[in-house]
Amino acid sequence: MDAFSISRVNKNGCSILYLNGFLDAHTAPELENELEKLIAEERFNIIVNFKDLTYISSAGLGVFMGYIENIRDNQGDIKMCSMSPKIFRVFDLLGFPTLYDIVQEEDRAIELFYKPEQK
Amino acid sequence: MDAFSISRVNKNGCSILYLNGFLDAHTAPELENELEKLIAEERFNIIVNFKDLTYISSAGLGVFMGYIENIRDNQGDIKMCSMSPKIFRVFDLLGFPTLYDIVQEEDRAIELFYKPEQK
Amino acid sequence: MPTTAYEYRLRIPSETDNLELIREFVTKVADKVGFNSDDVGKIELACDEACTNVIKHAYASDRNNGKKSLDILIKIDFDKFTLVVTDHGKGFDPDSIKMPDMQEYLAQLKVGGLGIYLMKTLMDEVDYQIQPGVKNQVKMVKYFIDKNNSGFGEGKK
Amino acid sequence: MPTTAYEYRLRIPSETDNLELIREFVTKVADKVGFNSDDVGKIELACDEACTNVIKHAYASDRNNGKKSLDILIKIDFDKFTLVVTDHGKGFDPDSIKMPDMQEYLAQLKVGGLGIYLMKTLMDEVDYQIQPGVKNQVKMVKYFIDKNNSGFGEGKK
Ligand SMILES: Nc1ncnc2c1ncn2[C@@H]1O[C@H](COP(=O)(O)OP(=O)(O)O)[C@@H](O)[C@H]1O
Ligand SMILES: Nc1ncnc2c1ncn2[C@@H]1O[C@H](COP(=O)(O)OP(=O)(O)O)[C@@H](O)[C@H]1O
Repeated sequence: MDAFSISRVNKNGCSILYLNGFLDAHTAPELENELEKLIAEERFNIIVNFKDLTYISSAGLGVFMGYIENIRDNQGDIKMCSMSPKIFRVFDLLGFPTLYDIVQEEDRAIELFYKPEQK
Repeated sequence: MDAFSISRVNKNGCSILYLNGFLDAHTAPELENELEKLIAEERFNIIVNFKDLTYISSAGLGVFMGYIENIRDNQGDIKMCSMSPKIFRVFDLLGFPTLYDIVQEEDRAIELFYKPEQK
Repeated sequence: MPTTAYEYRLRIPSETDNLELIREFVTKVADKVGFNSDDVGKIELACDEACTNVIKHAYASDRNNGKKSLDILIKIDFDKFTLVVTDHGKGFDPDSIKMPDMQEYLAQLKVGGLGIYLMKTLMDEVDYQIQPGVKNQVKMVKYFIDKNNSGFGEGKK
Repeated sequence: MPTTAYEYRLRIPSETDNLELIREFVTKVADKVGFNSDDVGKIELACDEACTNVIKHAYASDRNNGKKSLDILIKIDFDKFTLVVTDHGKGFDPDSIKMPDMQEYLAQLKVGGLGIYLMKTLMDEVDYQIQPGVKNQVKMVKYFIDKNNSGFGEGKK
């Protein structure tokens, strides 16, 4: 019954983070750690897969806002995929889709790093 | 997210009740109804399959105690099968295995109605 | 474990409909403080039995109208988990309740009367404090280190 | 629905560790009284935001030692679901909190400051009552019949 966990997979030059469980004020620091590790390793092409995330609060959204500037300054990005309707609604409610690429398929998120024009 | 449900299957002259969810003081009346229906239909060879029961309290145990005498007086029985360890421990704690046949396999419970000597 | 006592309180309407909510709350806290799943199950059942008693017995039919509440307090000390279930109903005399002899109970196909027996079997300590109409409490304790190896599969006490 | 108001109360230590417990409790009650899963999700998030604020902001570092509690009251009336989150911490002036302009917010990549905005967007009514050190409350209401069709996907108010 782990509240939250993250696993990382490297694929086609991207780092994919799979979030599992709930992302709230209690678990947000774990995601911060993981993003800081990626930045320290200079891996700036980041995909966050929300497939197994069941809940997100503003504390979770805040994590992405806290690192996106640094990552984009390094020619990288955070792209997001596979959100459940419940999770997407929270992003949508705040207008986050104007700031982040949010797509259904993980492969599409990878493509966006290489063929952004097709977006 | 139904708290509790029962489905009934007739098989080899036995009525098998599949319990699903939790059996507590709130849901016990549903099991009472079901047993009363069986008795009204004079179906006294009863098997209760606990496979999908996640919880039982003394209110649930009480239902079986409330009908067993009547059922046995009619040459029938309640036999029990497929309990999870959690459910079995509650029965065991109170010594119920001395009063009821409790077996793992449903087919074995059916057999017990016809070849009781092999018990 | 924290060194100061932690408290969780729940007050809900005294209805069977709420038993599930109570069990989930109590099991969650018991799990959080580190009990294994067997002990969590024992605490869950003991708590359900105490709350079921409040719902079934504490509030005489139509008195206490609209004020039939059930209080649960969980206290986490360094060495033990304490569960207090409180009602404000009619009370009863716990000393008058005879614990069943299970062999006789089963032989005679009795019904009911297992709740308090289960609570005593599942928990390390069970203690009633009755003030009819004011405050009736049952306090149940489970130690983190199982002093007397009580519980499932033994049915002692 | 009952005709008299039903109340559920929860008092727990003010720690992020308990947010999950709170959400499960509140969603369970919201589900029970008949909200659809979208509305349950809104109530869950609004409640989490209010509680997260208590945990993050209400209790200045080492004062209130051991008494950092968070209270949740759910009141079910025939027409509405009311959620009151109470702390006994330092309080703040809610009128001084400017609601973010989301377009500007996103353009400037700001961080934080979305909690109260979310609460106001998700619930029909949000009202603060502040008495620093005594009792600070935020009361949030959701009607069973969605009067003004507020909520997800619109972000108005
Ligand atoms: N909170 C309570 N308020 C009033 N009476 C109670 C309460 N708890 C227990 N009792 C009394 O104690 C008796 C024994 O309870 P229990 O062992 O749980 O068995 P049961 O509830 O099946 O009778 C009950 O029948 C009831 O008379
Ligand atoms: N319960 C509370 N006690 C003290 N201050 C609070 C409380 N709730 C909110 N605040 C104040 O209101 C501000 C805005 O809260 P919010 O909109 O949730 O954003 P954030 O928590 O990210 O700052 C907080 O930064 C805090 O100063």
